[in-house]
Amino acid sequence: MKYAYYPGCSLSATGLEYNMSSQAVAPHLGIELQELPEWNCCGASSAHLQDHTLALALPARNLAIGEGLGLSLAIPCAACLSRSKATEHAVRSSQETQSLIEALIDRPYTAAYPVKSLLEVFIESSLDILQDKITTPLTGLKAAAYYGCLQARPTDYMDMDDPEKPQTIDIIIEAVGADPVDWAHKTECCGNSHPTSYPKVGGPLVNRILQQAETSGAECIICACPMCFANLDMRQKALGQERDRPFNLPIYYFTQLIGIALGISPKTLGIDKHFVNATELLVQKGFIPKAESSAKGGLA
Amino acid sequence: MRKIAKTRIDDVLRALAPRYDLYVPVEGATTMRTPTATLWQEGLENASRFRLYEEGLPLYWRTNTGLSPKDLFFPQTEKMYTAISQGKTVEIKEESTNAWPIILFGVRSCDIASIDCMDRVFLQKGYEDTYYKNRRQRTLIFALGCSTHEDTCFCTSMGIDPKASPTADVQISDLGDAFGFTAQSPSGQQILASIDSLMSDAYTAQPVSPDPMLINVNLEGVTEKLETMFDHPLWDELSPRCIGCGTCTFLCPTCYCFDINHKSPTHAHIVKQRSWDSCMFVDYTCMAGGHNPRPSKTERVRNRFLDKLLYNRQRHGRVFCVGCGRCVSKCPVSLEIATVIQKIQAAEVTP
Amino acid sequence: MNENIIQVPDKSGISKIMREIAGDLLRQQTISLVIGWEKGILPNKSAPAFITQSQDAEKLIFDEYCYHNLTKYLLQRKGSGLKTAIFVKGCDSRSLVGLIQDNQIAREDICIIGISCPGLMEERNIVIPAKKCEICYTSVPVEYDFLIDCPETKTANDEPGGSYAHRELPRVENMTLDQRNIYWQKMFENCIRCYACRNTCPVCSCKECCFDQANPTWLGKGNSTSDNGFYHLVRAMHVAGRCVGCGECERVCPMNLPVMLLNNKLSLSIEELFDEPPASLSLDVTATLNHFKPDDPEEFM
Amino acid sequence: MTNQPLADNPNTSGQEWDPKILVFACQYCTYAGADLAGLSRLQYPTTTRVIRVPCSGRTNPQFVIRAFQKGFDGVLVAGCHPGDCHFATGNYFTRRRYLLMTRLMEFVGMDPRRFRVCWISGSEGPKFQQVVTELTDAIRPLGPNQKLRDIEPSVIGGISR
Amino acid sequence: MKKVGVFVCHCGTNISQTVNCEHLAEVAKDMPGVVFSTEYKYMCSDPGQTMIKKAIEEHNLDRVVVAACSPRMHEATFRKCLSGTDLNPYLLEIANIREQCSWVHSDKNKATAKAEDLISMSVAKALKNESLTPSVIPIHKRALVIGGGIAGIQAALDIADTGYQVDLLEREPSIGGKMAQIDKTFPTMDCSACILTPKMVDASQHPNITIIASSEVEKVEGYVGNFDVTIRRKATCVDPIKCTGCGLCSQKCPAKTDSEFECGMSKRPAIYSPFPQAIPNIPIIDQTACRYFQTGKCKICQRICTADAINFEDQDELVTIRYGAIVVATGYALYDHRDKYGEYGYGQYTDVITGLDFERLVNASGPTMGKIKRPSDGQEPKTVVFIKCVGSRDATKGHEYCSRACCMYTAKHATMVRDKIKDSQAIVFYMDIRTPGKNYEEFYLRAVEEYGVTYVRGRVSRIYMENGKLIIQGEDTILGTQVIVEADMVVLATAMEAQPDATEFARKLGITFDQNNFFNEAHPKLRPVETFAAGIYLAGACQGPKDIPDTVAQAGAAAAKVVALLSKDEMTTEPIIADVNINRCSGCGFCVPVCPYKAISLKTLTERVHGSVAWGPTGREVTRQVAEVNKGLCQGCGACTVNCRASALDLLGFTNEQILAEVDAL
Repeated sequence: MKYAYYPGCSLSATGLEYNMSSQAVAPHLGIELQELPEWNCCGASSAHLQDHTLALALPARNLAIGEGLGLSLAIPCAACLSRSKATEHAVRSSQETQSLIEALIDRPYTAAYPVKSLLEVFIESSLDILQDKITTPLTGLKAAAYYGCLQARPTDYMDMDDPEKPQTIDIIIEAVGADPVDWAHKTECCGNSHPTSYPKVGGPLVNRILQQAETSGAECIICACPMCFANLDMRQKALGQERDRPFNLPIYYFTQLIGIALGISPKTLGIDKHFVNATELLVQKGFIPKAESSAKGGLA
Repeated sequence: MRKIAKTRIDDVLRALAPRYDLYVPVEGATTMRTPTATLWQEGLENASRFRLYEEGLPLYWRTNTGLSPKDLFFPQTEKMYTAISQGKTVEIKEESTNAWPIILFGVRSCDIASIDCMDRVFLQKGYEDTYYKNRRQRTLIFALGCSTHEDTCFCTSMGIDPKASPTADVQISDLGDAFGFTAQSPSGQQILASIDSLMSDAYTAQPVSPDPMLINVNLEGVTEKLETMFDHPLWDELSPRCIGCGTCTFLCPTCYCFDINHKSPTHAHIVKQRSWDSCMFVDYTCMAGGHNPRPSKTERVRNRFLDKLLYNRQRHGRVFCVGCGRCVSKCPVSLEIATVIQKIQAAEVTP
Repeated sequence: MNENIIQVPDKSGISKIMREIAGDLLRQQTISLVIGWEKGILPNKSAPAFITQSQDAEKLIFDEYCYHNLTKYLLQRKGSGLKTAIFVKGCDSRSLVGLIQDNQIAREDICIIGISCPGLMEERNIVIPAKKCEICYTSVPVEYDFLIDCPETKTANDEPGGSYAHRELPRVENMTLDQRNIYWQKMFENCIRCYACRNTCPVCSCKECCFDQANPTWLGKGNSTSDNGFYHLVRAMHVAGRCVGCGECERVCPMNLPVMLLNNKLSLSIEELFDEPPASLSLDVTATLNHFKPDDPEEFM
Repeated sequence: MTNQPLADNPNTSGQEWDPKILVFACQYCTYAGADLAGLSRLQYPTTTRVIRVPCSGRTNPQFVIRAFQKGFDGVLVAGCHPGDCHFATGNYFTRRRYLLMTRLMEFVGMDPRRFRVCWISGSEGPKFQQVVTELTDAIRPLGPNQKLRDIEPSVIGGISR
Repeated sequence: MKKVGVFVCHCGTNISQTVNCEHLAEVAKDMPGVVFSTEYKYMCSDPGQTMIKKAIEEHNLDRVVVAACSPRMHEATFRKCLSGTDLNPYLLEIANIREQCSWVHSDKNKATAKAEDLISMSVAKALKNESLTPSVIPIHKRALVIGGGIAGIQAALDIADTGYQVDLLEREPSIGGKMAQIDKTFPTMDCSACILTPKMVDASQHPNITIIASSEVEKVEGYVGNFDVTIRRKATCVDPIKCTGCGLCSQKCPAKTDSEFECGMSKRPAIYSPFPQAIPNIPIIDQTACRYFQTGKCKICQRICTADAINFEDQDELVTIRYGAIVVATGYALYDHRDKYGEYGYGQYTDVITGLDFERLVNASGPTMGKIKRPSDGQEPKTVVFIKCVGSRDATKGHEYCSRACCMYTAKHATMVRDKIKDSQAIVFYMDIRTPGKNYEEFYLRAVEEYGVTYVRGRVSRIYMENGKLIIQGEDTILGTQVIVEADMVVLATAMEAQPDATEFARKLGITFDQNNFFNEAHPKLRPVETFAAGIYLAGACQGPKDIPDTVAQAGAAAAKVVALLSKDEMTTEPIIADVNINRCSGCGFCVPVCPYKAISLKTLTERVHGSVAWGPTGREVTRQVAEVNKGLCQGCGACTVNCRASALDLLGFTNEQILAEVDAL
């Protein structure tokens, strides 16, 4: 299956590992990701606070370009996904909105090709192939699937998963041979930008999630959003100091997890770029050889 | 014979119109033309018919009109009298009569024959219908000979000459690019004389003859054969196909049945009127008590054809079909008189 | 492969198969009548045929003049318990469904022989497609026991709203109110109330039509523009949500009036207002005026 | 007086012309609403006539056309609000039928201002007054209705003089 | 010739001040069919009515038109007046010249002209009026109460006490319903069983009540006074006549399954009575749990039954019984939060229970003998959180409506927690507190003030487990903060909703239901216990959520309606009903779906028709269907007449002819 790949702003910066791993894994599973030409900002987090029409028009341009190529957009970032799905929904439900948006972006957009999250793309088109391609089953790895707030909400248009008890990442964890842990904070808020801008509010939010994951016996957290990833990965040291007991929960993108199971080198997957050492656990579990791990042990 | 170019026929009509009520064959489409817009689209035109002449009406000369001129003497709905009640008294108001002369211009041989049929019914059977008579007796007929025919025409089978109608006041002949006029009665002569200046001599011009007709039926012996066919299974065989509409009877130039009914514009005010009725309608013979002597289509279909081909011959001295072909053309299910005559001829009769 | 679907190479092969099927059915004696078409008095005339003897099946034909929707003839057999076989084109088959839905005929009493229709021609002008074909919604019958499948089947107009593609509809809708009034006044004036449109209409299945009744007198016998208007408007309301768009009403009109236009207008309104599909496309739908939704459009507050 | 032509030409009749309005009123709501208008002494045009029917579901569209044939200048079909029908569902069928009927009438050139359907409950005396007054005011400039009208039988065909 | 008399009323000056009544009486004389007319000051008074009667006699009148006030006012009066003469009361017409003329117009000339028109309309209609006779239908003096909960029991007792026979139908093995499961009742806190069981015993011992348990309604035919109800008695495998109710079979039965009565919190045998005080106290065999039915071996119960009451060959039985009236008291079901509320764990936490579960937990005869123990480990919960409006007032996940009883029972539960568990904490999350009932607010205040229940205004957004505790995460909208509570048990006040089979059941009975599938009353204010189907009444929560006092009150009201109906030997029906002309009817059946009362059905006729067709013998016999109107069910709305294209259906009293006459008269 071929998709127009919309990386958005994060995937070349904080979410670099997400980009690397997605690009590395996709060809193995028969997924062709063609980067959307001339893509623009999706407007997430700021546009819809300023101007509702602008918030629809920004993603619409990207969607329209995809439609021109005859492709569905595959979107890794949950925020980009949310804005794009919102636009798709608005255009589908009102002729008037459609005309308005088309006029603004000066090109036709009919919402003919459904927007997909990268997660959805993997679940839909590669789960069967994956079984045959696994070289390193991640047996014995206890992983907590973390979805964050946007992956399955609002239900009006994010109709891919159960908003209270989502399953898609758990399915992938199972598919690569690891054990998903049952825990309660799969969809709790990670604090978005607050851990950075207002740590007093954001800190406890991240803390809660990490605590819960730890309590539930997870050895790592698997996520599908660069924002969630950044919050969970970057804050562990500070939060550990606060509670006088360090956290040590490596965070992986689901694509990285798949990559390891497919035997792709951790470097290619960007595993060496995490704050919390993400290599150690994999070595410990015997999923990757020690030699390779000695290259670099994480930024933290 | 005197003639005038077809392109100048309006000159003749213009000359006659002030002195007579002049009825001419008009394309159906005109009825939908309004001062502000043409509302009727081509291809959707209703049937052509005779209308009072006005300048600019699109005249229709090619073949016979879709509706026969019978409604001019015998309108589909005709006011007879009005009764007005005031308090406990009732006043009757008769319809006024009129003596203004009428010209029926361009009638085909078959329809002229049908007028003869109607005359026999309304004027010659010992009773004169005043409403019919009032219109008929002031009418002069200008016959128009046919130079072409519809696929459905079969007047020749009925013994009618499409080119000549000796009973008409004036015979118009189609001379190709001109119409030729021949007076056949003193009144005709008088009228032609009054417009003679418009015309030139036709010398030896010959009327155009129509091609042989596509439908040919043999009328010979039909009446006599039908006398023995009242209980013939043919009627059971034919009638299922009939859908019981009034198309054949309303289009037929010789059908003359009517129903007398009334209308109350207000409850103190009743208008008696008569309107065409059709023997194909279920309620045609239905009596006040509810009994219907022709309860099924078999009886109704049988009656129609016996009436056309047998009863009217016995009663009025001629078969009441003139071969105009209107029923052949318009019967929704092709249960028309030409087919039926063929079937009668082919039917086996046990003596 | 359904053995009841018989492929023919082209439309000229249809008649032969018709004769075979009809002959077989009559020979088996479960069917006592086959209703089809036969050749009429002129080359461009065909006519309904009623075949009761297997040897007469040879009369049956199918050509581009077989306009007649034969389904209404089945009412003559209503309640007799006799079994009838009937030939239907795509358009006719919908009215058959309508008659079954209206409890007028029983499905088990009829054997439907469908013909996937290659299209009809105008009788008066034999090179123009028949007007009823313009509003065709399905050239393949929606219900049948046998199907004579002709490869030349015209593509039916199966766009939404396609069954109302009467070419006059947009033109009349775009007229001003007064122009529309004149248009219809003229139509009502020209109507001779021969009732051909009603009598041929397959959904006008009443035992006794209200226009024929003396008590109450909905409509007098006399012909007037006003009464003719009453007739056409009321008939449109009576077939609203039931009209199957077979086009027979307009075909049979001796005055060439656009009789079908009123029905098309209402069918289109029904689709717009109630989001209901065209009538009688399948046996399990309810006629528009036989049910309602509490959230139907509200315009009368 | 009754038997005079229903509508004189507004241009010739000197005084202001009021259109004749016929109301088909369901007896449980609109008729009661009209009675309430009476109890409250709410004035409305004298040219309004009400025919009582048990339910708006009883109002056959054929009555409406007949009213226009007989010379009424406007017709109002009125009943309970949907959901409030004394007979549970009658007015839902009315609504469906008249949604079509109003479109049909407009399609044949009847001015929509002459034909209204409206829900008027038993407690809406003022609404009854308002609706018939509005209807009258809307029709007044249109003049007497000629469409579909059949006061004198018209003769079709025939010698016209 | 028909002879119409016109009587113009002045109504004091109500009419005559704007309408010239003398003039009307004069011009009316010239109206077609009128032979007599007069005017009088008060037509409805005795002298006025005498005047009408006298005129009828003297002038041989056969139609009467009274021009007066609205027919809604005095139609009945004048009809009665006509019944006192030789004339049929339906030969009367009223011209409304007061409410719709004199009171709404001020121009005397115009108002008089209008009144003249109104009279001429009425005269025109009256000329078409026919005599109508009410039909009489017999009343079968037996009532059926469907549903043996408190509503059904109360209705049955009230009807039976007046002397009529009542059958009380219950689909479970015992009557008692939901109330039998409840521990205490608010606001008095008296024991539910203590007040319910005596009523159950009364019902079982009442000479006029027959309890038909383990049975359901299969089919309902007929109409008011004459319902033929087919009842399916389900196979119980225990002969109720032979069984002594000793209970030995239940003790010895080796098969165990979850007890429905105890909300699955304890086990019951396969042969069982749902609870000790069950009535009838006859056990039944649950075939899905019975070892014999599942494996073909066992029959222990049969071997030990000394009364020989066990019959494994028992089959469902259908019986048809005629009733004059039916009370529907089928109750409610509880909203199942488990497949909707993911934030409350989708039912995966065993210590998140419902209010009804709590009733059993706290009940002395319940699974814990009245000790509040949490289901997961049997520990006594110290902190109990209550969440209200679970499935109520929640358009996204549940129902839009308020379930009415939850505020009160939650207050009751919280009180009980505080009362029964030392050092306990009861925390209630609520949206609003609704206590509209006698002593209800006081009860709630007591929970707060005396028992120290903590009320937090806000919704709970998530429940999860941490270290063996339930963590309740929510908000306090009054303080505007997030709240996180560690609790041992959570009780959800789940919504009351319509029974899952309510719509199917309603269709069986021909009654209607609302958007939430609760049965519709005929009028929300004025006919709260009637349905649109005459002779069928509603009691209890099947009509909408209610508490016990309201349910019992409605049951009494329904019983009163039934008794009023049964007290008559026959009832007359309004003659203004639909009438079929079968000669016109084509049997299309379009009238059937538009009738709100299911009063029209199709019947088959066989007749000979004249006429030969090519393929059938002359004078053949055909069968055809025609519509038939049930005079008992038809209420005279006339919707069918409009859907009848052929005018085969007409509405007597408002016929097509009559209405056209009115239109034409103007």
